[in-house]
Amino acid sequence: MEFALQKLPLVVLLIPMFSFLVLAFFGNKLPRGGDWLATTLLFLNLALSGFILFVFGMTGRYELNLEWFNLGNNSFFGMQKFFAGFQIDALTAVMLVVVNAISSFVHLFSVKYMEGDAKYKKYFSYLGLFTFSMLGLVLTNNILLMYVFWELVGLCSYLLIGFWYENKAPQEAAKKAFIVNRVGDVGFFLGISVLFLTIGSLTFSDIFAGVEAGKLAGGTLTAAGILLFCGAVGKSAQFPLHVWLPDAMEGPTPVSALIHAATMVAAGVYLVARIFVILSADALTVITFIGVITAFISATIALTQNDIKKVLAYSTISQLGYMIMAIGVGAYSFGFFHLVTHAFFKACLFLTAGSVIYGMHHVQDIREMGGLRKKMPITFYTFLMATLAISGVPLTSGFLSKDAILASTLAFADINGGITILVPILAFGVAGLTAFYMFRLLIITFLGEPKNKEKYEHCHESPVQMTLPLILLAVLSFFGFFSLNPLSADHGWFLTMVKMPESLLAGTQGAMYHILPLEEFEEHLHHAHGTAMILSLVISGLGILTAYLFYYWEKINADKLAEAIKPLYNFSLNKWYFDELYDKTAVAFTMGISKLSGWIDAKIVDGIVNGSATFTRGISKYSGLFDNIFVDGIVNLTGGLVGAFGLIFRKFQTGKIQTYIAFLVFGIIVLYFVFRVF
Amino acid sequence: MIEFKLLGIGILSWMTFLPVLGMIVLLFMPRSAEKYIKYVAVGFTALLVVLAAVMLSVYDPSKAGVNTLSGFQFVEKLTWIDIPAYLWDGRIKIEYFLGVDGISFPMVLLTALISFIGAIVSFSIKRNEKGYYVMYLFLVTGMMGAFVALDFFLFFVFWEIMLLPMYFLIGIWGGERREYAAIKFFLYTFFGSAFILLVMIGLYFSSKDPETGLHTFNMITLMDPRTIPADSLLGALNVTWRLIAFVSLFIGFAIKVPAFPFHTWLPDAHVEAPTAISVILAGVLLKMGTYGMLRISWSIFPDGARYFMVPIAIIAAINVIYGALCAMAQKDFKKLIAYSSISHMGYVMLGMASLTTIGINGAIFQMFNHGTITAVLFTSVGVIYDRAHTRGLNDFGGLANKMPKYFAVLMVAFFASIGLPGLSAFISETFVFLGGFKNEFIRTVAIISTLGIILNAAYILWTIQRLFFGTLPEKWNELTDINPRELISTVPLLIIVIALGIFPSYMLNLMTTSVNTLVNFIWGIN
Amino acid sequence: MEIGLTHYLVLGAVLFGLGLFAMISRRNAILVLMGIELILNAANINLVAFARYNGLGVDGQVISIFVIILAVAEAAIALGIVLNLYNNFATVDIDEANTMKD
Amino acid sequence: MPYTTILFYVLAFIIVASAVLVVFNKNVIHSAFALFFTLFAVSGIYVLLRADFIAITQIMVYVGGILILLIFGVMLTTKITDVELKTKNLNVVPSVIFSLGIVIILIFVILSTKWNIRMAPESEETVSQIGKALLTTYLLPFEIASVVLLVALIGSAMFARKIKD
Repeated sequence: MEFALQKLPLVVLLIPMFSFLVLAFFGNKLPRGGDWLATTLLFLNLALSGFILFVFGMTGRYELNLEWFNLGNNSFFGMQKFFAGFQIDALTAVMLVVVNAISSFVHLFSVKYMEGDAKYKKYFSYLGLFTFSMLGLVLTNNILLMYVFWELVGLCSYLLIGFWYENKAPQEAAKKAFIVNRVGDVGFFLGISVLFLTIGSLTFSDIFAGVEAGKLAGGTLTAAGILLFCGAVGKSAQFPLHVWLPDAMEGPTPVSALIHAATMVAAGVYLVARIFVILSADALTVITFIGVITAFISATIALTQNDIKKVLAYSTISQLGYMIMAIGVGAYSFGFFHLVTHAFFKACLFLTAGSVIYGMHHVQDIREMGGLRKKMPITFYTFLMATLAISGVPLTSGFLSKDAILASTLAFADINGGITILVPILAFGVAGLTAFYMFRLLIITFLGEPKNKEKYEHCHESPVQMTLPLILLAVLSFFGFFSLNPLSADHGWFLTMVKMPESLLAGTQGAMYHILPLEEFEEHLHHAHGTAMILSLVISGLGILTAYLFYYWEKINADKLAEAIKPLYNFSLNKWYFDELYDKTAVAFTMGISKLSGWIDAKIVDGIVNGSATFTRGISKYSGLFDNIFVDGIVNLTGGLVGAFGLIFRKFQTGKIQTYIAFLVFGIIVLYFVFRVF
Repeated sequence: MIEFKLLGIGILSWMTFLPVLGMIVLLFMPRSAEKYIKYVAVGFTALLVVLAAVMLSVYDPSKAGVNTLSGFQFVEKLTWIDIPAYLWDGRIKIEYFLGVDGISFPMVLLTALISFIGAIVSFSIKRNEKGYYVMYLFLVTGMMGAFVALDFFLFFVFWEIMLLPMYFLIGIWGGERREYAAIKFFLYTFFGSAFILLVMIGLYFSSKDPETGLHTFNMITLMDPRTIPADSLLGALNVTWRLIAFVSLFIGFAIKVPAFPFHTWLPDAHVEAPTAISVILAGVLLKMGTYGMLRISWSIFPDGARYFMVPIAIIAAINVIYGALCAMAQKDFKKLIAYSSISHMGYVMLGMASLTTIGINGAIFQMFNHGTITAVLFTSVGVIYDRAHTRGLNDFGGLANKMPKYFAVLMVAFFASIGLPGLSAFISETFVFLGGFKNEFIRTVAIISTLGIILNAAYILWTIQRLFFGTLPEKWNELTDINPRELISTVPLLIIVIALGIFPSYMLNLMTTSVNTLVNFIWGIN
Repeated sequence: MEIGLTHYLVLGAVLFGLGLFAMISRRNAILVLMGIELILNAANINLVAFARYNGLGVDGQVISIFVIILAVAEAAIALGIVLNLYNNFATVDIDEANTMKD
Repeated sequence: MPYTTILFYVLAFIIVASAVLVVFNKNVIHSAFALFFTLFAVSGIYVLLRADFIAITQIMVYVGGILILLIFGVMLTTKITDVELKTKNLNVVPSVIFSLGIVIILIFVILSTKWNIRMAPESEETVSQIGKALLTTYLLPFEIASVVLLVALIGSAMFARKIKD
């Protein structure tokens, strides 16, 4: 048991790294580019992490801290050491399983999906690197190391989005993803710096202890919280940095499932959950509103998208916004719970989408699809299962987590009142929208008549390597895995394990809900629970019903409605014009100023240098003239004078040695007087 | 004070003058042996690496150095010039004084390493190899000497020695506008040297060695406030003169760094210089500026460093952001890397301006990392230029599939250069910023310069896209992948970059003691 | 009045002056040579006097020996020159030997 | 008045008088003879200064060597019968002024200087002392002097030889 928590996490961490290195350097020599190796290792890893979770359930938290490097004893910080280490707590143990599970499923799925690709081997090595980085991110006990892995998953994301870099769109999408993430990361980095400068250590436990001891409080704490949250905004694609995620769908679909739906984008949520206990009331308010705004905006955009992956992408953003919001309102464990359930059903959705795309020979536009249910039954049923889960239909895992979150928002509004009432309103609205657009997607894709006969004819069910992961993920979307009670997960193993921690700031700041003692919040939550459940059921039902009205029974003509509210429709279709806005402002500004500074450098700064050179040369020309005429004139004049004197003194040059001696003597006499007198 | 001798000569003298020995060997090589010239040159630089490794194994990281003679290692101290007193002046005594501490030792390692790499990269030189390598080895002597000299006069001699071969290397073996670039480089740096010389002489006449009563050039003695009587020209009472001297020194070194607005020689010199010389220029030469600041400006004029830290930080921030913006505007690959150097040297200056332990540690570490990373980048530019004879970024595309190994090498280097965690530059940049934030006077400047992180990523990614992504233009169908020689000159550096990214302590341990001492000295804490 | 150093020095000075005059004013080369001998003698007197009165031991005397040696050599050479002069110009008047002038 | 003083004044008088004769005599032969007295008297001065070896050398070298040489020179270049009397030199006035000037200056300096007088130890053995000095401290100049003499010997022979071509 000891070994399981002490060494196994390191093994789990390093197995994907091993897989990456082997594939990167020896992939060419292995049969099939080593995909079997990577996949097998990942399944082994899944088993190990399941074991860790099991052990953790029995033994509890474990932390290992090693000195990474130190800066000696100095006058500013005293003994300054940086640590590297990992910890196993509930969040980590669960995340390990989630990451490994989805990663191994995606590996399996990719074996067929990516078959025949020129960079097949590279693909699997990238997956290995990503899994390594993601596991590192969840395992570490240190916020600096977390930043390290944070950037590394960003790199993998960059590489995998741009996997088909021969085409323009993936290149641009990859670049955009990385740069937008960087913007968030700068904030994250600044946040880390604040922690470092005030607390002097970057280990989570030290940070928490420091905050508890009041080393960091008030406005600085809020600022630190918001800055750290900036990282999450970037990585979890929250408003206003959400623009990269839809574009990231240019990557291979299994990658979208792994990175851009289930794991990496959830890292932001994981981060917020990690630092939840030190977030101040104001920071949490910001987080809540960012989350809910994101959820709402992306849900509205998802309504009108026609690319199957884009719809899923916006729904991912929307769900991430949900999680963020959940943590913001103080429903820490529910937010995290939603992260896990969402990881499974969203991975399922993406993989089914991958299956559809595979079956349809790389068609992604849902207007080309339709009636696929008959051709691809397994894909359809797994998709249906996941759709039900995301829509929050009872008996699914999604219902459990979403319902709990909605209840929390109600409790939140109940405690705080005022403007915060918007939060539950928007949250419930988003729930309805989600149900609507997911069923719209389902109906248009799988039901009804095929729109593109030719494609339809060639369509086929995917092979077992692809359907097996789908089935597994669909099964994991059942409520039973998390709780035996289909209506509430409160007493399921998950929520028993992931308990909401008491904020370290309890009782110190303001009168916000989460600063209330935990019991009080839970009481409010309890009150809200029944209301929330009924409301959410009604609203999702309405959403589903409307979707059927529009697209299945076609009682209402969607196109006509779109025509009727054209501006709104376009607004949604064009994603609220965020890309255009950023292009016109930030990007254009940067490019402009870059061009300008390039010009300034070449023309002005260097111009001054060259100008001074030219000036010097000009001066030198004139000084040359001056020299020739004036200075040299003086010289010549001197020469002339000397010559004239010479003519006079020539007389003295008699050529007679005696004369010279006489002068010598005269000179001596003169010198005598000179020295004597002066 | 550790001494370490080989054959009766101190190891630092070996390090410094081994290239001169190599020069002599090369000069006497017969015409028939011309094809072995490059191997001899590589052999001598390889010996430098071996010696550096020996030094590394002997080096004691617990010794501080900086302003205490006993803390220096591998010290060699001989009388070099000793002119007896004349009517008009006292005795002139200049020492041949070498030694390393935690500030210079990383630079010595870097110089040895980059010289070796540069010699391998130089294989692509085809014209007048003998002359080239003779100059090259001479250049190495100048650089190494400047890093190990502890006597200001000796330092200045090496500093100037290095100019001459550089001038010829750019001016003879360079690109189309080589004369222009060479003259610009030479004059600009010379202009800077004049400032340094002024201060050097001023210091000399202000100083009075407390032990011997003579004027002195000994840097360590000069750091001792007792050496400069308070009423002398640069004494503690003449605050204005001291500040002027600091600014003057700063300008002299800033030209080498190069700091805005003295940076324009760099893109020209880089673009025109042959690949190996660019490697040396960016890898080692630029560090001489920042090293000089730490070793001389910061240590001899700590008051000036404290007084001017905000302006210096602002210049650093301009370097970071302006350099990155200019890089983004470039269409020439090499020029882009040159501007990125300007941007990265801005980090170094920012770290130094912070006057905090963590910042200066970061600055020195960044100097080392920038040396290794930029060496790879410039080598890579050379790789593509040798094959395609153009550096226009817009001429390329889709090289990733055509040159996969090259792609891999360059990707690591590029991501290292934008400070990706796990690679060495991340640690140094982080330290620089932490240092900047720690110093409350320059905090705002440091926060603004974090913009550089984003801009760096932007232009590097754009470069990757333009070079590697997309489809390969027809005309490049004949391009071959990076060859083993070029791999030898890049991969070891990348291994160092990765290794230091994961285990930075190997480098940090070498310098922390010295940096702590330096910072304490600057703030007057004992 | 006791004869002291100054007496000898004054004597030397007078002798020197006479020799100098001979050197400058006489036109006969041989007389110029004689003037030189006088000057050398004046110097020798000084040297020996200093040797006597300045406690320099025999150093002064030794040097005066060298002076004498050089005087001999000089006289020999100079006379050779004078003879040559006479052979070339048929005179020993050094005023005539002014070909350097133009 | 001790006899050395008298002797000194006598000798000084002889020296100055004969030197004046040397300088102002219009007959070169007379000058040469006058020089004989000068040199002899100088050797007397040396004796007064207790430099016996120098005194002897003076007589032997100067009187016996140089003077003879000079006289030979005179006789070789001048016809004794028609003695040249043309001393119509323009330099007389400046020469007198300069020479007098320098003599006056010298005397003034000599008299105004405070000489550090330390009498040399009375010693009879100047010859052996000089010998030792020549072969120890002054060995190198001594050897060089011999070379110089040799060179002078050869050189003067060379000069004196009539070049027949």
